[in-house]
Amino acid sequence: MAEKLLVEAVNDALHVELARDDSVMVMGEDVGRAGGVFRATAGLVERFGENRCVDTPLAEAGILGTAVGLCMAGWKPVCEMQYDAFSYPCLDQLITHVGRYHWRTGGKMEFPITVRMPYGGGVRAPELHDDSPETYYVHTPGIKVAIPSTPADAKGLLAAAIRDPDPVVVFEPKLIYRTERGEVPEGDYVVPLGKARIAREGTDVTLVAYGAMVPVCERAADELADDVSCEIVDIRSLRPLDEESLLASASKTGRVVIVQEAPRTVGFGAEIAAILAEKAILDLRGPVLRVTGYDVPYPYWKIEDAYMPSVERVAAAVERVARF
Amino acid sequence: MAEKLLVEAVNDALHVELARDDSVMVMGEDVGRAGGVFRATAGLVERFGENRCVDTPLAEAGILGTAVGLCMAGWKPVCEMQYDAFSYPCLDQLITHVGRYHWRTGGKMEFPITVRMPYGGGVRAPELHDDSPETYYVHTPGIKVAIPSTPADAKGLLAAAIRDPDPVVVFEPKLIYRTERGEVPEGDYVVPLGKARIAREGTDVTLVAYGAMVPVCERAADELADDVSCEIVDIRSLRPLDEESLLASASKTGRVVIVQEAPRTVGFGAEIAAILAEKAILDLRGPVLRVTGYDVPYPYWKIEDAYMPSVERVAAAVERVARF
Amino acid sequence: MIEVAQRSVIDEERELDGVGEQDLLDIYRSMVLLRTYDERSLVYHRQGRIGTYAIFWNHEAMQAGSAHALADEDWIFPSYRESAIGLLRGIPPATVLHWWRGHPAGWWNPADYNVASICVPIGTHVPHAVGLAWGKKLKGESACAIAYFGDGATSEGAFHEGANFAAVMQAPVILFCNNNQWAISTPISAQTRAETLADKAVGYGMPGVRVDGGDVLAVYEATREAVERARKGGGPTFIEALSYRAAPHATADDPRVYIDIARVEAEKKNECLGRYERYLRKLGVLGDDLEADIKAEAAEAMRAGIAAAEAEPDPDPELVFENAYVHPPPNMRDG
Amino acid sequence: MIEVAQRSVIDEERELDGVGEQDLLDIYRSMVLLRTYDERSLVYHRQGRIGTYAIFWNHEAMQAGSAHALADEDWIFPSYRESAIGLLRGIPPATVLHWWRGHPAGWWNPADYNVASICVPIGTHVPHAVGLAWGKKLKGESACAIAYFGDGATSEGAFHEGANFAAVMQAPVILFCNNNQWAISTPISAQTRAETLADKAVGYGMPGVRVDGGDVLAVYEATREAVERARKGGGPTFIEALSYRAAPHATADDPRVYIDIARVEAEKKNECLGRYERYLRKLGVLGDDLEADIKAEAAEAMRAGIAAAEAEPDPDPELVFENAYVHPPPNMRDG
Ligand SMILES: Cc1ncc(C[n+]2csc(CCOP(=O)(O)OP(=O)(O)O)c2C)c(N)n1
Ligand SMILES: Cc1ncc(C[n+]2csc(CCOP(=O)(O)OP(=O)(O)O)c2C)c(N)n1
Ligand SMILES: [Mg+2]
Ligand SMILES: [Mg+2]
Repeated sequence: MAEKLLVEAVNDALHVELARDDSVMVMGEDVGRAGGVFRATAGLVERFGENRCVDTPLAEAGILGTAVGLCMAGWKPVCEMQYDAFSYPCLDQLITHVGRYHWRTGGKMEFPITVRMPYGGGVRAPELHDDSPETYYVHTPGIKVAIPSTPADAKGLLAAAIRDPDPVVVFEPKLIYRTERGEVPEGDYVVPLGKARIAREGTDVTLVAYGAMVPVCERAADELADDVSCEIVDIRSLRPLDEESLLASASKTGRVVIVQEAPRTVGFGAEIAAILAEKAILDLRGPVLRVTGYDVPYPYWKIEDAYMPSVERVAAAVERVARF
Repeated sequence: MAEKLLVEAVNDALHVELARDDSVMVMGEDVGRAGGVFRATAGLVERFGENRCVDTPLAEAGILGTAVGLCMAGWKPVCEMQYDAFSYPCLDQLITHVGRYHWRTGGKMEFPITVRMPYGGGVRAPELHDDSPETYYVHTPGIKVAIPSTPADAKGLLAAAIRDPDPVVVFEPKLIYRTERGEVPEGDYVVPLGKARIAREGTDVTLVAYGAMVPVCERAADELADDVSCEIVDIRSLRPLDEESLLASASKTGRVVIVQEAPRTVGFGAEIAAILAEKAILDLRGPVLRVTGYDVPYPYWKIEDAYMPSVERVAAAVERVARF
Repeated sequence: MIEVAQRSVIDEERELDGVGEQDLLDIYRSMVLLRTYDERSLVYHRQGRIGTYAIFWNHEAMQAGSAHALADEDWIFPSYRESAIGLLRGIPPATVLHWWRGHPAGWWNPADYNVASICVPIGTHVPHAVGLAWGKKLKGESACAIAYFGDGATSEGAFHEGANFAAVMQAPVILFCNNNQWAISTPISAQTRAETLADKAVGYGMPGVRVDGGDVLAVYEATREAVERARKGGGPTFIEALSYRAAPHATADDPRVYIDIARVEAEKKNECLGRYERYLRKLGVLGDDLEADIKAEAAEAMRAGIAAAEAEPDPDPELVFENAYVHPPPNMRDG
Repeated sequence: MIEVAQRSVIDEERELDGVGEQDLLDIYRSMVLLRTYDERSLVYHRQGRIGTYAIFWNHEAMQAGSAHALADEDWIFPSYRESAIGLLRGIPPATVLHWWRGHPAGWWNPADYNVASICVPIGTHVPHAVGLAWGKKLKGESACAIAYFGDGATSEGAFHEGANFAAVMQAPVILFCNNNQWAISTPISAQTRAETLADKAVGYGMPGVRVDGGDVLAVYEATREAVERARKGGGPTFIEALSYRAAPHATADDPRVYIDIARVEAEKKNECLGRYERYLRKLGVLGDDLEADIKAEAAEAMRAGIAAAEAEPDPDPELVFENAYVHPPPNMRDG
């Protein structure tokens, strides 16, 4: 095992999967010659050639739309959207076709498309480089969604996504692309979709998060460690969702705080809360709190820290529910 | 007051608002010569001319994108998307620009765009004429969303949307376009955004719904009337949301069933449930149940009734929570 | 490399290289089958036996002529306007009728016929066809693809992005635009300011050609050239087939509020099947008996088709949960 | 009506009708101001005083030349590449510096300057410019609009839909394409197969023209013609200004992995400001003293600009909730 940064683990997964299956191809803006604006696709074009790592025209709907046809020709396309907010032009293809085409063929054809993109805020960038769009994707039937928070998961979930016969969208938390470093198994390595990760065991309050919010929860848990024992559930696979681990933790602690970077209304935190309100109502010993981004345009970066769920906001929510 | 069908009430609102304010214009595919494929815009081009009721090219992103510029020139565009699923190409403009441009100008310019579209299933149509896309819209900061369930609200909420200085999306439940008939005030008539409607008072269980699911709840309540007294909260304005009425009803009954036609995951029902799990936890005397569409592609119409929340499914959920 | 003059064969009485009597009759059979499908479907709709239906009367020449220029390995990407084009590839009429009946038996396996699913949203299948063609080329296979769409579709971003990808990737694909001059109630003059739709090819750096869409042989010829070029590595072609929508947009549409009825009547008189029949008769290829036989065969196929469709049991509501995923999430049935 | 030959003025030493010494120097002042803004910003970025920055070195001729052809009532829709074009309309350098500092003081009121907000996503502002121009026309006002975008933007659906609307509505708008031949690492040859980007105009039925984007007067002339046509009701024009990106895409980009360095060096030698200076000197319009004065003035504007920007207090975090809505929903602060 080698230590890798999160973005290096992504790159590793792509190298392994392209080597493993020659029907896998990578496509997107600047993924070839430049190796991706975050260098997530570095070395692929040199190693696998221009047919397996394609610099496309600047057209996100074109990327995802041609990927549908590529599947019909036997390819497994891995499409990069250069940034979260620049993926929106592909939503039409995603909703009308990518999520429905397997169904439309009576289950006969498969569309093993992977869409991956750096996402999320806190990176001191101009507007539209900071969005957390997972709701748009996870609400769409036929689509699966994964969001890693560690280098190992970044590799393993991406590998699982590429090998999955269904379309999977992987959001990579760019804020921690180069701050999260960890052991990553070499070669073939898959983290199955649909299993949450208990990032930390605890007994008093359950923190539910994914992506860059997991380290925030960890820091909040550290701060509170003397008073409150926090369990942290890293959802990591939003669909399929590991309800079992979620409900088990809620039943153990009876107190839940959900942390999500996206705007609040119908963010994925709402789904988690709704599941708890239905399936864990007798276990709950306090309100289910959400610490989220706000229902406002993602702000100018000088004040973005006031938007992003912070250690303080998370800690305050934990204390509130712990004392309830 | 005259009796009108829901779609006639929409048409009435457009006539009144275009007559009232000559900066209001209607634009979309087939809204002029044809008067709209559901005749919601009938008579507008004859009365207000081709500059105020514009048949556009077939390009939804172009419609919403030019609407942004039209606002800058002092217009208040009312954009029709011909059907729910055909609105997806406009999502990029919606998310990147419509919801952010007021903010981007430091609050100096207003973008009083109205987007209206027939939505929802049950109409025995080929695929992609049946979607309930409100999640994509209501998750987007800067956007307001209204969904009427009666002719009077269809008129009043659309008028409110057109007069509102913020962008508002109005979803019109096409299943009940011509089945819901009711008294509609003549002339100027506004139903303010942000106020729920108590469609029926009751004491045992609160049913929360909007659009075409309100009549379904009413029928379920009728069926159960001997055993369970249902209160029906017609949300009708998803953003701004009338949390007060919602919480008041939940506190009164302690038992809530939410009905939503859209796919389950992060549907608007999840947001309602999450609000209850946070703000009404001590009032709840049972699980918060959701009766929803499924996380599957909207089905072929021969079996669409098995997808749509039915009176039976709603009644079963009410009974389950009533007995809890 | 844009041909702006509209190509014709029938009116000019040109003979096409390599097109023998057999071809002429195959094409005729295809046209008759499509015409019969369309006319019967309208009746079935009126009888309440199928749902809303998108009429393609007078579009048969564009569909049959172009499809005849393809090899079986070539993929067809139809819009709703070409819902029945799969019949020319062996899809049973019952299947397509099922599609319009909202019955899951109307969904076929595209790979069985190299015919993609019917595309309902405008223009979004253009990138699919391009991707398929590009993907085949990357695999060293020789198949091409053809995408059918209308004049209105050229306004959509999806058409544009697909066309640009096609040219950049030199994908072996034919972008076949059925310019029936209307997008529901919107005339071509409100759709574009370009003089011809074939002009659009210039902006993509691909060949563009305009043909008489009522002339099945002109359509065949233009498509054959495009297919040959594509197969030789010459990349995509944009074909504009000029025709006129002589029927309502679909069964739910009342064109009287927007269309020029006199023009429609004129078009009806010159509709594509009659034109081709007169030509074949003049050539001596078609006579009364043969025509009657071919039409009877098509009528019989449709009779059998609707009977088979109606004999199919109502679908199991459980199918709501089928095929959403290969590996469905465990909570998919929650609702 | 496509001019494929690339128009030049400087190299041909043509004189432009109605362009006097004052105009020549105004244009020069604009170019110097933009150049100074750009060069200083790069320094400020290196010093950590502003954030990521999109360099527009060698794009000044395109921006200053076209902007000079506009009246004050005309609206400018910039991309990030034209972030500082508002300086030519009186937006203070501090404001634009704030934008790159992620400070809310960087957001101006477009209506104060008829300069729209900087558009970050590619091509999505094209329909905005078209809508503004169309809307002004509907109101009987005479203002035009200009949208700036790059070669890469022509691949996006948003560009296409906007351009088509422009032509159909005969909107008085100029679609100004800065073809610097790169979209980050993607060369124009991987972006389109069209011979020139001006060719794209054909498909929309609008005039297209290609100019030397390093020749500020050629750019001015082409834009002036387009503006005149637009104001007379002649609708939109597509202008392709051919140039070359002689700097990194932005401060975060390392072009050495993809670009041809020799070509970049050649372009640098022929960069647009030097070319114009040599021309003005030859004409006798510019001398050492004047040049020094103009450059000093620009340098002073930037010194004052960064000082003002840095004197601005840090923004109040409460601003997170400002301006999301005119009438905010009551629960907007829940989080
Ligand atoms: C994205 C999208 N927008 C709107 C519609 C609704 N609609 C169905 S057919 C049609 C007109 C299409 O015209 P055209 O492309 O010319 O094809 P034709 O029907 O004439 O064959 C429209 C607007 C749709 N299906 N998809
Ligand atoms: C919709 C969208 N996709 C991707 C990006 C990321 N991106 C920023 S600049 C750029 C290249 C733009 O190239 P071009 O249009 O030629 O303009 P230039 O930067 O050369 O002026 C890309 C891909 C974006 N900003 N918006
Ligand atoms: Mg048409
Ligand atoms: Mg460029």
